[in-house]
Amino acid sequence: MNTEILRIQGQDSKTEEMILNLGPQHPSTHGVLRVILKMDGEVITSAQPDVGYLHRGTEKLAENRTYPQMLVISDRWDYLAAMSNNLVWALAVEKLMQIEVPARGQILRVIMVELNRIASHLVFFGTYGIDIGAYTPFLYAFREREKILDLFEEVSGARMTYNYIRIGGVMADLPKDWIGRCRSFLEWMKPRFIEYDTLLTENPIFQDRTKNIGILPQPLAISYGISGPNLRGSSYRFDLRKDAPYCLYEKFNFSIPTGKNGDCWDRYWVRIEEMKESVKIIEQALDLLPEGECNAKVPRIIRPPMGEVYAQIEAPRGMLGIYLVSDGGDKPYRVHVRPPSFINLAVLQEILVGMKVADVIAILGSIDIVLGEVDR
Amino acid sequence: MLNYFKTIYKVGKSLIQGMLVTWKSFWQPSITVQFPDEKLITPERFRGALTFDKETCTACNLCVKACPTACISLEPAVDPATKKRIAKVSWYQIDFGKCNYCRLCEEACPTKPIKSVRHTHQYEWGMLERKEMFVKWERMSPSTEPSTSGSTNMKPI
Amino acid sequence: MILPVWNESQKRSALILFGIASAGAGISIAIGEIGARFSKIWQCLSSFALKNSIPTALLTTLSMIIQCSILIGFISGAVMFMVWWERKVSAHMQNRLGPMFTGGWHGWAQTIADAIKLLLKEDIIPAEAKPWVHRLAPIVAFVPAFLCYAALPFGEGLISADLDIGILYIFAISGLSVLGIVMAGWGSGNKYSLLGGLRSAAQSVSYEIPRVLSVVPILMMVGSLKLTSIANVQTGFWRLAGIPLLPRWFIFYPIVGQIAFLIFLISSVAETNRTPFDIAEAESELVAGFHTEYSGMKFSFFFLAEYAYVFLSSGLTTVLFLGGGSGPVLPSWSWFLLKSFAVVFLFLWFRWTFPRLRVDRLMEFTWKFLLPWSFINILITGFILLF
Amino acid sequence: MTPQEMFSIIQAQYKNITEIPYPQSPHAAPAHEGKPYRDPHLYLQCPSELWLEFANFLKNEENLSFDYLTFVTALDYAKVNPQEPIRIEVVYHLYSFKHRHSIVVKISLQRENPVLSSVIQVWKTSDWQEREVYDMFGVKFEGHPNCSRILMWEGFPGWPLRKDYVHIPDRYDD
Repeated sequence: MNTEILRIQGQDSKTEEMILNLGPQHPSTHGVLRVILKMDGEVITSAQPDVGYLHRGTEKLAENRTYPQMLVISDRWDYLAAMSNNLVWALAVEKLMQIEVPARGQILRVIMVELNRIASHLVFFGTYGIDIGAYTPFLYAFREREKILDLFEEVSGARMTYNYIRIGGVMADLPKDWIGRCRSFLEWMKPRFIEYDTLLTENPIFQDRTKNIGILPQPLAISYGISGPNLRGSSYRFDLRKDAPYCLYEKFNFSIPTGKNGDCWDRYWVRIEEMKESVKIIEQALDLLPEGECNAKVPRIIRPPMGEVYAQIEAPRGMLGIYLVSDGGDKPYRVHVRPPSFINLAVLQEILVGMKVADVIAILGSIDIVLGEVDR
Repeated sequence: MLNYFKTIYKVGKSLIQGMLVTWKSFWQPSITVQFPDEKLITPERFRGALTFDKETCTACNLCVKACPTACISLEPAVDPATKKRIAKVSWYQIDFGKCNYCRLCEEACPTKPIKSVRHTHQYEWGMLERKEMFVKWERMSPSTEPSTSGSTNMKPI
Repeated sequence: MILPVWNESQKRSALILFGIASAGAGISIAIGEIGARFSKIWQCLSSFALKNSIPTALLTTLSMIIQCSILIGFISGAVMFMVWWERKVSAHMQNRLGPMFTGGWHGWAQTIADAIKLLLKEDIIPAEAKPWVHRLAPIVAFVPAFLCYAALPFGEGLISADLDIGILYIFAISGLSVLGIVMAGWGSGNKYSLLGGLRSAAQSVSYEIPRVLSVVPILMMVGSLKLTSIANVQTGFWRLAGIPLLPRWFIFYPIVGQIAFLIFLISSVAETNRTPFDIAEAESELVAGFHTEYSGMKFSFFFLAEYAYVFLSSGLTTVLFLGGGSGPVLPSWSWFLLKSFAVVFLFLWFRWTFPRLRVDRLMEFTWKFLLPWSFINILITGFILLF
Repeated sequence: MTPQEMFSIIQAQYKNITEIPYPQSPHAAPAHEGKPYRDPHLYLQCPSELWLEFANFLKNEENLSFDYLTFVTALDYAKVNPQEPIRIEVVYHLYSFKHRHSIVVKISLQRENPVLSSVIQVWKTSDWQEREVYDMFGVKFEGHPNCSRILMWEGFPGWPLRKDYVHIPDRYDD
């Protein structure tokens, strides 16, 4: 498709190039992102994303905060999946201090992270519908997400910045009949997937807008360090929950959906299937939840030994990692956050060339970035 | 030729199915909560605005250390007679412009049985200027109201 | 729909609304009856004028003014209702409530409040814009919408200009508003609206042809362009041994009716720039397309023009395919209103279910699918008319 | 592939790439702190002029085939604690999909104007990550198409993540 377009711009039809600023205030850049598009008519000749508008310097902040305080900052990276950020920070510190979290604490963490994955993919499903032009799926997605946020509000007290997963376990055990409400949510969620499929996935106009658009070939994906549903969309089976299990993930059986030819539709389809898998994981986790203490014994002032550690988990947007170097004090010496959205976004400048303006929005939406995580 | 009509049929059928989904939810009752009239009940662990109990606080500074954004500042009371520090607080100030509502201060507070700094269930709370965000509790002054340097700010939006 | 339990203010506003509804019905019945007997009133009036030598020219201008005011009053009333109705329908389709507070019961006065707000808003002309093109664009986009209503039959005798080239007139005048959109796009000087304007020009031009061609089979059957004659042909029922099987509407003609109806519906959705063809003001790509730089009164002109065209297209669909004004008990104009608001509901239903087509796929859809099928449709009618 | 086998393959090819030993707890560390911890990967110290060639070797070598660069970051050892000489250390964490093993390569540069050759030809993901390291630490990457600031705005003074960075507080109170 690309070669055919470039041939049109022959020497004779002298069309002067138009530079269009997509963002930073734009309804479909999912946050404060600016993409400088050079266009010939409707076709993009070069795209250059410009990030940094939401940079809050978390890595500098981390250097003068104690370990538990850093959890509160971690909520603000990928603000649609704060539980995953908390989990990766807690895992890094626990690995450094060699703390073993009891089984109940680990399974509670799995339940929370998977619920958060569903909530984050629901936001993707809703906003991707709007990017392509259908307004109704957004409202349905947020109707379901409200139920999840209510569950989170009961367990942690907040709706977006939970600060629930702590070093050594979780903030507090589940309230009384939380498990009953969680199960009723899962029952409510299952028929919704059929509704979503009829409304958007099998909709011919939607498929026409997303099939064979923004194809991300596998070698390009690997060389750009793409991870998460975008990588699985290009038919590469790699999921940290299966390949490097953490937090007792090896106890659950669930499948890893992978797309076929790496276009926008496959990335969208992978996320919808992942939501269905997450529902299965939560059900197994709720059955598997053992009794007993959910927190490990952790000293009041956390002072990990000297050393460095790299912990990574499968966040909804990809491989979220924390590279933590400690010099024995109560504040980390150096923290580097490996942000999946920041790295996935870099591929935009390659696959946008030759596409139309409407496709730019479809491709940007299908990569599903959150600017809090891109800029940190 | 045949699959030309088959695609038309398939496209038509899935379009109609999509429309039936919206038709079905057209008749379902709406789930909006009309805020000023109907209000949602906040769960028991809800982290709303912070309150402070002047009498029980022993000015131990644990909450000041625990806060990630250092928005709490306090000054221990001094017994006028013996000029020695006593286990009471003279004033206690929280800068709600920086507060993360993360409950670390409440967890760090050692006072039994009710913590002196804790979250309430109040979320209707607007402020007009930045100065109003500094909520200050004085123990010495006769008025027991938490006074800010300016108008009292506990009015709902 | 479960009605929420009503508190005091809602009961009172329900009463007010019921009063308004019945008054509205009363006035429209009066207009309906006067309309039906308009010719008789016209005779006695002109004879009265002759007697005491009032120049007839004065009389015709007077009746012209009355007709125009009724027409404009009706259209703005219908558009006001449709804006409110779209917000309520879209809300309930998305499990929410829509406007609830302005004016009491289910926020019926929301559009009036919006209109007043838009009037009070500051009218900004961007520095980059060419001022006169920017000012003229909404007028050029808005006026043809009202002109077309002159030839639309609202019921027996309820037509202000019974032109014998009715359909041709409507299609020709509605083609003009594209000029307004392109002027808006180019005039407001910003790249997004330029793209929006160009896109809508391409779209309207290419959807005009299948829209007109899909009406040709009906003209072949009726034999005249006059809208009232088309409506009259469709009165009555197909009787199978006495019992009225199907009303004689064009939509029920064997193959021809359905294909023509579908093509006309799809292309009129495209003509009015509504989803799934709203590439001109695609919120997610072009911010707001051609009316990005418009605010206040000028924006409401574009808004009214869009809804006027929606009602015009659904009115045309009723007249052409659903036998405008023919129905057993109720007076003709109420049948016409009922059917056209049903078609408007169809427009709204499309908008809140379907995503948006891409520009080139949209063009391809017209030229490679709608156009050939409208030709085939004309062919089939030709064969049917032969035997 | 255990770290030792990998190291032997690398050692055969490149002599002056040394393995970084497991960190020892400094003699003054209090007992309760526990033993220092490090991930069980292979940690290599590579001289800066050899890095580009070594990177190609890591990627194309048959039984290493590190085709996935997980992340690039840097550390600024400015504060003098006895064990760490003053330097800026650039850390490359690599992973191989084929063999499912990972490796960490550290390159130390002097703090005045650190320069390193860019590996954008080998792994394209380093494009933005190296720009971020430049933005935060001032490490100049030769061979990088536009080695400019990515998160901070162009005229930003100084390198924020260096230990000796003095922050001018931005005022928004009044």
